[in-house]
Amino acid sequence: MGEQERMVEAILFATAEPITVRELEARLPHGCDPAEALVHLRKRYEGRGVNVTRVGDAWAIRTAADLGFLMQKETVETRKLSRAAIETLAIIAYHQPVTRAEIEEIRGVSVSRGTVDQLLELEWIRFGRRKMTPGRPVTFVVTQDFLDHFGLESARDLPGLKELRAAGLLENRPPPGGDLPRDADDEDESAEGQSELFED
Amino acid sequence: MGEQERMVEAILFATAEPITVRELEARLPHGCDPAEALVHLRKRYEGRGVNVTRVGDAWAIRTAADLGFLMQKETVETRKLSRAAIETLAIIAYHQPVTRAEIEEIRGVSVSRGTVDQLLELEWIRFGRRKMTPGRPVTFVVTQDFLDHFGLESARDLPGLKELRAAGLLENRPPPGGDLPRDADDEDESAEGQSELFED
Amino acid sequence: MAENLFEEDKVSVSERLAAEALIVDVDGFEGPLDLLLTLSRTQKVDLRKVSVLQLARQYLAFVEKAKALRLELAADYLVMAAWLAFLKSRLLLPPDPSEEGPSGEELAAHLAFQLERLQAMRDAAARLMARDQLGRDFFARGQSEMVTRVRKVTYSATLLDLMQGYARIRTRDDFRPFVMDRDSVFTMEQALERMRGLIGYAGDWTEISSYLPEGWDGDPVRRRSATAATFAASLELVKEGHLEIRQSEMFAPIQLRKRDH
Repeated sequence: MGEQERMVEAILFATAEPITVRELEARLPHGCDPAEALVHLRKRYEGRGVNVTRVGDAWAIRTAADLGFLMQKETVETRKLSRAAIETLAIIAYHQPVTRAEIEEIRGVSVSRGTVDQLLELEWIRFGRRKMTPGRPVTFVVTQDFLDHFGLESARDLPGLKELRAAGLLENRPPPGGDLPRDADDEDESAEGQSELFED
Repeated sequence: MGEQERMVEAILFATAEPITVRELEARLPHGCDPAEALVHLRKRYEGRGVNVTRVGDAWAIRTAADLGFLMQKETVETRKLSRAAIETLAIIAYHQPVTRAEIEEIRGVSVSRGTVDQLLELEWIRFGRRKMTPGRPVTFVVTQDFLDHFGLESARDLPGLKELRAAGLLENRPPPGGDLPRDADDEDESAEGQSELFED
Repeated sequence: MAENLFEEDKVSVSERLAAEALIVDVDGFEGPLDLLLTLSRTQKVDLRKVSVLQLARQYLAFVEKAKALRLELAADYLVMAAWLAFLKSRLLLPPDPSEEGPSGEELAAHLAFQLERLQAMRDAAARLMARDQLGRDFFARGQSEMVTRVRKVTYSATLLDLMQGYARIRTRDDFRPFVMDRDSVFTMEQALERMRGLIGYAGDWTEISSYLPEGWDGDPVRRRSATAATFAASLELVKEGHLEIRQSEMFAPIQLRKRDH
């Protein structure tokens, strides 16, 4: 493959917009002939998974028309989770199994139905065992999908508050009273809770 | 060119992110063997303007490194990392999974607030499994984004890794008598970590 | 013999000068280990063959010089200096068979290992950063959105979002205005109300403890609160002219009496 063809190939691949022959000329070293390189490159990509195609007076690499069915995933629109959802998810991850009332107590505001539904739909949380307390409320736990999405081996690998503070994610101020979740007291309880995740 | 190779080519071209073999399998029609198609495709792109590269368990198409000079327009200004951040990153890459105390032991100073945060934010490191030592400290490991950024197929391909290992410099050697200054208490003797990479 | 040992402590002129030169940028060092690594380079030998004894002397000369110049050295520099002085004595003196613990050679070998490892990591970091990098030397696909047929919304969040979210809640918790547990607090208002009803009967000197409300004398937390509130209420009543209060000496019982008008 000729050097000029290599260069044109790399530029077509990396540019965000289709590119004109004139722009190619400007970017290539002096004396190159991008028009000719394009002819060769276009031929090289004939019948392949992607093609060199003309878009107006510019050029671009595009997926072969017959393979469009493979591209569905690229059209998925991702949105950031709302703050309420992130906080709810974080509480479930750190305190599971946890009831809705407990989540509300920790957040200090009520948890809307939509927030829980959204997390359930994403399959990041699921219903856990009912609590053996009056009313036998349902609990929530995080799922394997959740661990996969966040690149965690287990919910126990979530950093504790001390570690968050050490990483600079928290103001570096000693909390009044010292002990916070995932340190001493809560450790047993949460460890027990998280082991349930893998029981059924 | 085989139909499967075409499809894999189209999918790899369509996205900027590396794609795992598993994802490819999920997107291709039932019964395809993306692993084999990848071998062919990789060969086909050898010496071209773009190459098929391996990033951990995933694959991506990237422009050839020698053509970087053509891409001033595409160059993204990355935040300049401090010397502390660069050293911390290298220690995590070469010693992973590694605890904060171990990083501090190697550098001889405490890891400042924000250094780890910055690396987490770049998504070059993430939390690994907790160490099974007293206090169960969290560990850090490098991510696929890290491999992608530095053009590494896997953490085993880190430059000079073998030599460092042969020279015993990746060992977590406990200080004799344990009374050296800056000696971290929650040190453990196991010199696992990157050495594990070579055992399987 | 003793003279020889003192001889060892003498630092050559060049070492003193080197120490002086380093002091200028003491802020540029990332702690004692970094400084030691820099000092070891002046020996111009392979790090594996570095003379720890010489290094210890260089370091101590550095610290001496800093002291002479009245420079503030961080505590860890002084801790290291003390440790190196100890190491130096171990290396110079014949081993004391009755002494426990690692030998001077073992300690020196470990320090040399630490220096070599730190240097190795610095070299590794430099090699890593010298690699071709994504977005600088090689590039990803520029146009990733190629077909827009199926529009499906997914929600994403990173681990960092999650942790920061959690940190936010917990931090807010930490700084929630301090609210006392009301169960165990007897307020001054309550005490005043109670005492106003009782002082009519206090013709003689009566100990203040007898005014404590019922059920507040068992649990120490409750007793303390009730005592403090009752005492404060008493002072208030004295100020209003309804009560007299006295204490014969320090820590003696406090007594109250209705004031005659």
